[in-house]
Amino acid sequence: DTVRIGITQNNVGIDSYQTTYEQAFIAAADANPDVEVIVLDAGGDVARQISQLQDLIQQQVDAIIVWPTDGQALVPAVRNAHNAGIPVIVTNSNIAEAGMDFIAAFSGPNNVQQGIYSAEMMCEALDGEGQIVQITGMPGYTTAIERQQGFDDRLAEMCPDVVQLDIQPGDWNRERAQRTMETFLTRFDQIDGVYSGDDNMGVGALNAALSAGRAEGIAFIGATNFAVGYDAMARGEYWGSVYQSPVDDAEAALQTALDVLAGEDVPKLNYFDTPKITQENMEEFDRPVF
Amino acid sequence: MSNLTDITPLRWLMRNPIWGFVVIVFIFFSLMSDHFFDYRNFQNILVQASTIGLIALGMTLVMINGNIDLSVGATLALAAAFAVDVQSWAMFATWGSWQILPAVSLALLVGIALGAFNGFIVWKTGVDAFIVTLGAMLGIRGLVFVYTGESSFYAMNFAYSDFSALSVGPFPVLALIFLFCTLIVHLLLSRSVHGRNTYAVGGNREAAVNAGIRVGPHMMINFMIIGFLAALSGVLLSTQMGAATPNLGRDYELWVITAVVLGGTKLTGGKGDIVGTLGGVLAIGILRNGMNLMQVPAFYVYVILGSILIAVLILDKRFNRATDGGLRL
Amino acid sequence: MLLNRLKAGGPAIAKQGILVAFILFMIVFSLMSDRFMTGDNIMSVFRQSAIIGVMALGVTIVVIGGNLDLSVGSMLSFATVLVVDLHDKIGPELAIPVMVLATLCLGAINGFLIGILRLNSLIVTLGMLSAIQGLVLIYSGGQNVDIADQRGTWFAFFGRGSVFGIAAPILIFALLAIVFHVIMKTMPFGRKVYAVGGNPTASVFSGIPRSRVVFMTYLISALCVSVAAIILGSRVMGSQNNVGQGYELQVLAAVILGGTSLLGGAGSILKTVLGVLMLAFIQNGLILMGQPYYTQWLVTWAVIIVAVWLDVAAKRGRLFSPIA
Amino acid sequence: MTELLEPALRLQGIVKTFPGVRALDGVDFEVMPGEVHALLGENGAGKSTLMKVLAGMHQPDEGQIIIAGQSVRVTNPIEAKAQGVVLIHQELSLVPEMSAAENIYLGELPRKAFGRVDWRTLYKSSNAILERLKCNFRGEVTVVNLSIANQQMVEIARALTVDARVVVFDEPTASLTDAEKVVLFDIIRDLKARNVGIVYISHRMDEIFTLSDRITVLRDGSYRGTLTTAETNEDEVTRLMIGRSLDLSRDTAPPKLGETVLDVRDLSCAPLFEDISFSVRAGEVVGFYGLVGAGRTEIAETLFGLRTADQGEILIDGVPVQIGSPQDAISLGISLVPENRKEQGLVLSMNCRDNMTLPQVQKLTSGPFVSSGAENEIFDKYRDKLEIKTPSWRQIVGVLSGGNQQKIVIGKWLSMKPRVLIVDEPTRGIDVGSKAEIHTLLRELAAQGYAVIVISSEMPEVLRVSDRIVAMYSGRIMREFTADEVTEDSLVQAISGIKTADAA
Ligand SMILES: Nc1ncnc2c1ncn2[C@@H]1O[C@H](COP(=O)(O)OP(=O)(O)OP(=O)(O)O)[C@@H](O)[C@H]1O
Ligand SMILES: Nc1ncnc2c1ncn2[C@@H]1O[C@H](COP(=O)(O)OP(=O)(O)OP(=O)(O)O)[C@@H](O)[C@H]1O
Ligand SMILES: [Mg+2]
Ligand SMILES: [Mg+2]
Repeated sequence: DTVRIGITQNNVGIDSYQTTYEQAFIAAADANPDVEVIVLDAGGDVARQISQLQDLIQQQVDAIIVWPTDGQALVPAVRNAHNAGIPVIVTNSNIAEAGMDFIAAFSGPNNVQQGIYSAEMMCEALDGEGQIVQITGMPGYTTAIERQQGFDDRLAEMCPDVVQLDIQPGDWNRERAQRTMETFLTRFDQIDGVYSGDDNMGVGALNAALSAGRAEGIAFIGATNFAVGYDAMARGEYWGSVYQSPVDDAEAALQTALDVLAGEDVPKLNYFDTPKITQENMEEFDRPVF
Repeated sequence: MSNLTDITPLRWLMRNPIWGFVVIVFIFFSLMSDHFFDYRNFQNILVQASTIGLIALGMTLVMINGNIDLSVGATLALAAAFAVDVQSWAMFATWGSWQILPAVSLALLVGIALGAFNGFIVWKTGVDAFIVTLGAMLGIRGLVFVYTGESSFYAMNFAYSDFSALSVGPFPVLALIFLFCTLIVHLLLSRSVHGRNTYAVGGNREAAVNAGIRVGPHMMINFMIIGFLAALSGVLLSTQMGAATPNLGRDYELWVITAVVLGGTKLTGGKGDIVGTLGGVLAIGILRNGMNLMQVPAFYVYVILGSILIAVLILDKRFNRATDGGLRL
Repeated sequence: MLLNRLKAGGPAIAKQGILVAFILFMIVFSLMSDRFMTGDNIMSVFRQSAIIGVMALGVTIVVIGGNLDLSVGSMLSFATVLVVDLHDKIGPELAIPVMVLATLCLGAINGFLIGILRLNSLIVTLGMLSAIQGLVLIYSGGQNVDIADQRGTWFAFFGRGSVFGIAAPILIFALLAIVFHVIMKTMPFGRKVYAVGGNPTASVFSGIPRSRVVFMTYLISALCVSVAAIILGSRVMGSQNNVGQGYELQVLAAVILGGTSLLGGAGSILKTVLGVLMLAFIQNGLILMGQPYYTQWLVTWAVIIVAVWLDVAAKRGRLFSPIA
Repeated sequence: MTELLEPALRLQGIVKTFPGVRALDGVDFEVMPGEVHALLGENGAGKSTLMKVLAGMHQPDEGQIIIAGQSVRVTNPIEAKAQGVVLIHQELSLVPEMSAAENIYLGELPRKAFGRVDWRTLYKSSNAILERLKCNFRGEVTVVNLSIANQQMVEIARALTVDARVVVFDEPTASLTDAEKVVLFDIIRDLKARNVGIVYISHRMDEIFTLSDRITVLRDGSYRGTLTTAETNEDEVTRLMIGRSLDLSRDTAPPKLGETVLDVRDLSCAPLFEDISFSVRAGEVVGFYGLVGAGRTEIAETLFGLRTADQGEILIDGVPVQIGSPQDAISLGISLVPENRKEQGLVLSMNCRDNMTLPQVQKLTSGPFVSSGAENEIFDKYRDKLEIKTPSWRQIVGVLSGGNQQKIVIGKWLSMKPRVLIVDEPTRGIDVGSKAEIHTLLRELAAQGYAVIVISSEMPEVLRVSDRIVAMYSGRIMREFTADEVTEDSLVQAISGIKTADAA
């Protein structure tokens, strides 16, 4: 018999990753005749996501997959679902420590780890010395915070001689990132590296540097490899990024949910691999579809 | 207010087309979704609507005054942050669950203070409220980020988030608080001197000044009320989350204004009531909930909400023809 | 001293509260950062402000006509996604006119609902904000769009090119600002917009086609958005579905900072340019000083209130509002 | 009348300046208890300002207010009311969406515990007042639903809410019908009998002379003197006010009539007006007389393309025309000076010149640009012709005095060189001097070959300017008179709906 799974996503349409994720998720569900899915989107608003969780609980679905808009704020709502006997699978970015008892499993990339990877690539690119700037995602959102955290901590530890000149948000927006980078370029005569919270912003920063004729000496490192980032890497303008496939992400989430429902012994944390991608090893990867 | 006697239900509905709309979407979703017509779902709708609803009560006052407040979303976020954070201050460590009390009180005070500040600026500078609160919307959000240091706060004490799950009989506490506030603000607006002066100030500010109403302090009080209600809404929202996030309440001002205008309050002031606002809040709540239950794809939700907003405006225009006496203007 | 002058009615400059605020503010920033007053930086800020600026020109005209336009943000997303997406499909020479036409259609819907049906502009454009955002997402399927060949297209000129060393976005912004300034101050259409915004009833009694004038203001606003979209698309060589999100409020803030009255009938294109520059310089200046983004928001809060207050105070000839 | 009593109120050396304007320049004024003291002056002389100082709405720069022998400071209207000073405003000062009762007690609604409104007391006392004013509506009705005249009565009712020492009426009769005027005058006499001091501001000399005991004249913000009504006459007052005598005679030269320009046949727009037929010839002034609400304005609006008629024909120069919009009307050579100058006539935030050239701005171009030269030429011409007092064409219209604003509107439509000029209540709220100028102007225009329609609720005005008078009652034409045959009695009969044998 069929199982009904409800999913509430963070903010579909804000970037291609989330959209591709949704499409892959629906495709995977359609491919499985025993699964019926209810697909909801919180539009980036925690309160709306909580309402959606309430609505799903009220419809008595068999399992809930949630892509948290905020790992902290969802704990009580997840607890409600848990208390109602509905297993909750968290996808993509994890819920806060306090909520771990109430979820069946987490499936997704490790954003802190991604930050660490990026820091390592930065150290490598700069040979452990230089001045960099960082452009983060939308302030206050978990993914942005975790990546920054991983990056900052690892950078300080691994190559203390790399100086971070400033950190400003790019709001996951390429044009905004481009503007921020332009100001950085005016402000600092010497910039050796740029870390951006995703490739979309990274390419914005690259655009700014290209227009200023200063792209040559700068190592651009991003996260969530986008097609534009991949292409820039192929042209030799972009140093490296973290490869993360929304299709893997979505399929892993659905599979985890099915495993949980099948009563299998699923580990709490299921990270799927998000390897470093650089100019050297990029042939090993397909060009991202987004 | 006046001539209550000669109002037939039909005429009442013509003047409040939003309630007709509420009935229509209610019937529509009842037919279209198996899960809609269910008393637990009604509880959900009320709880979900209460967040926007509480602020909308205050916005009704402010808009009847001829002002507007765009900073409510940010105020909500700051109040939520205080409500959650203050609980964990060391000085209340020994208070047990009583630590919630100073936290919530402080959060509400912060809301009132921000409202007072907005009101004071509007009063003293004479700058349009739209502008003052547009600035405040940015600035208060900045304060939120300064205060939270970008990250979320969460309540150690589960008693706090359990509060939101309480119910009295079949009614969830959150819904009761909302309905209680609705009643109070309704009485305030329709029965009290302050409420009647609210109409006077919005309907003809000069006349209100001439009649000796102290327009400045009066407006400031209404800004304090909306500050209080936004903060209350933030506190209640944070009990649902057991946490406070810095981006809480983004875009809420637009939804609140939408609900209030759908409820028949005029942006130019002087006209509107709480009954209409309640209708507007429920209309949005039911639409949101029903579309979730029917799984309308996210992209279409935007189009549907936008179109309905405009459609209701057209209906309202049809029923309540502007009073230009048939002149072709 | 300034206050005394304000009270006395003062010299012409004191009446220009916004200009005074702008100058004060530039002086403070120059003192705080030595990079601020450099040619490169100023050019860079001008260039950055072109997108918001071009949109603000259109919105200024709408606001002078007595209405609001909050739909410009999602309209910008729409136009940018469309032009970038079509660029690779049908080539820039066709993509641009198709996009402009489509955007003008959206403007015409606004104009019809507000100008002809006389619906409230705040709510209509709020509804359009949401509806257009949905349209963009449906059109693009939620995917980012990019221009494949970023180097070989002449489309790159609008965002990245320059003429005699002046960046194309600046030229476009300046040109449009001058054109619209001339239209508003010296041409019959401009006079009509001021009249309709100042007193719609009296305008009708003077034989001015009020509905048509309002309709036109929304077409102009849409036209400005499509120009902004060309600059944006060309500058970024790609687009997200939500690029314009939140721009409506920045644009409105710029218009307000320029001293245009939300009541309609008063305002000036050139002062809107001042407002746009002021917001851009705040962002730029604070980043130059190494301040975090939230400081920007706090400063913007203060600047908006103080600047508009000065402007209002200068007009009424006293600092505090006379209401009790 | 002037017994040796303490004045109810005395103003001494009041100075009030606004930015750029010295509105009051050391004005003295006093009212005795039980006296009706008229305050006169041209438009912009400072009458309203003086009264606003008295009522606490403006703070004087210099001078003092003495009430019952005590020098007092009134900083807001409530304080003034507490001192027994009540001001009935010139511009209606009502909140449209509230009930009449709430408007009457605005700012001091009766209270119960917890700040609740005491509705019962409110309605009881306001209905008592409305009854005393012989109003045929009750306190419960919403003010928007009342006619302008009844709204004025609500405004007046405010005077009766307290035991006043002094009541100021600032042009209370500007929009009252004759029936209500009678009631108002009774109320004033009643107040007077109760020893209340009354200040009465009006531009209508007949009212001043029937009501007042003394007359104080202001000119350009300064005090000109006080006269005892019984010992003076209109001419003396006028000279004090405007510095010269008025020639109130009508030029009796028979008009040189031309062809019929406008011909209206069986025009109807139910329920506003029905079966309206009349014609106007070049060189002729036709007056429309009737009570407020008789439907004259609506006819004018229909002719100007602002309303759609149900049936009937409009002919210009004998050719039937369709008038679907003001643009149509303008291109057919019809001009309308509307009834309400602030709402319909002027864009208050625009300057004088731009207001005047607004209807023709599309045509006054050189190339694509508005030609400043052509505009200034028009403005200068009509400023001189109409003697508009303004420092420059750049002055914002909103700060001009009422009379000058009205002249801008008239100039605007004259400059269109219309064939048919319709003026609706052209002298409402305008001082005697300007009024006479406007009357002369209308006669001159007719002499130049314009077809002129004058709509007015003032009989002397209609009698003075018209060659023919159309009397209307309740949306219908009752009778037409020629200037020779008309008498006041027959006119009053016609507009009251009393048909006579020889009705038109
Ligand atoms: N608030 C104000 N600001 C600036 N000027 C003002 C203000 N109020 C009045 N004035 C000016 O003061 C002068 C006196 O105006 P006031 O209204 O007292 O005239 P008035 O005698 O009542 O005329 P009217 O017969 O037309 O009512 C006018 O020149 C007017 O323009
Ligand atoms: N019943 C009413 N309710 C509200 N306003 C009214 C009413 N009757 C008349 N008025 C207002 O009074 C004014 C004059 O009325 P109307 O135009 O119908 O008659 P009229 O014969 O042109 O009168 P007049 O020209 O003397 O003012 C108009 O401005 C109209 O808005
Ligand atoms: Mg006056
Ligand atoms: Mg009339």
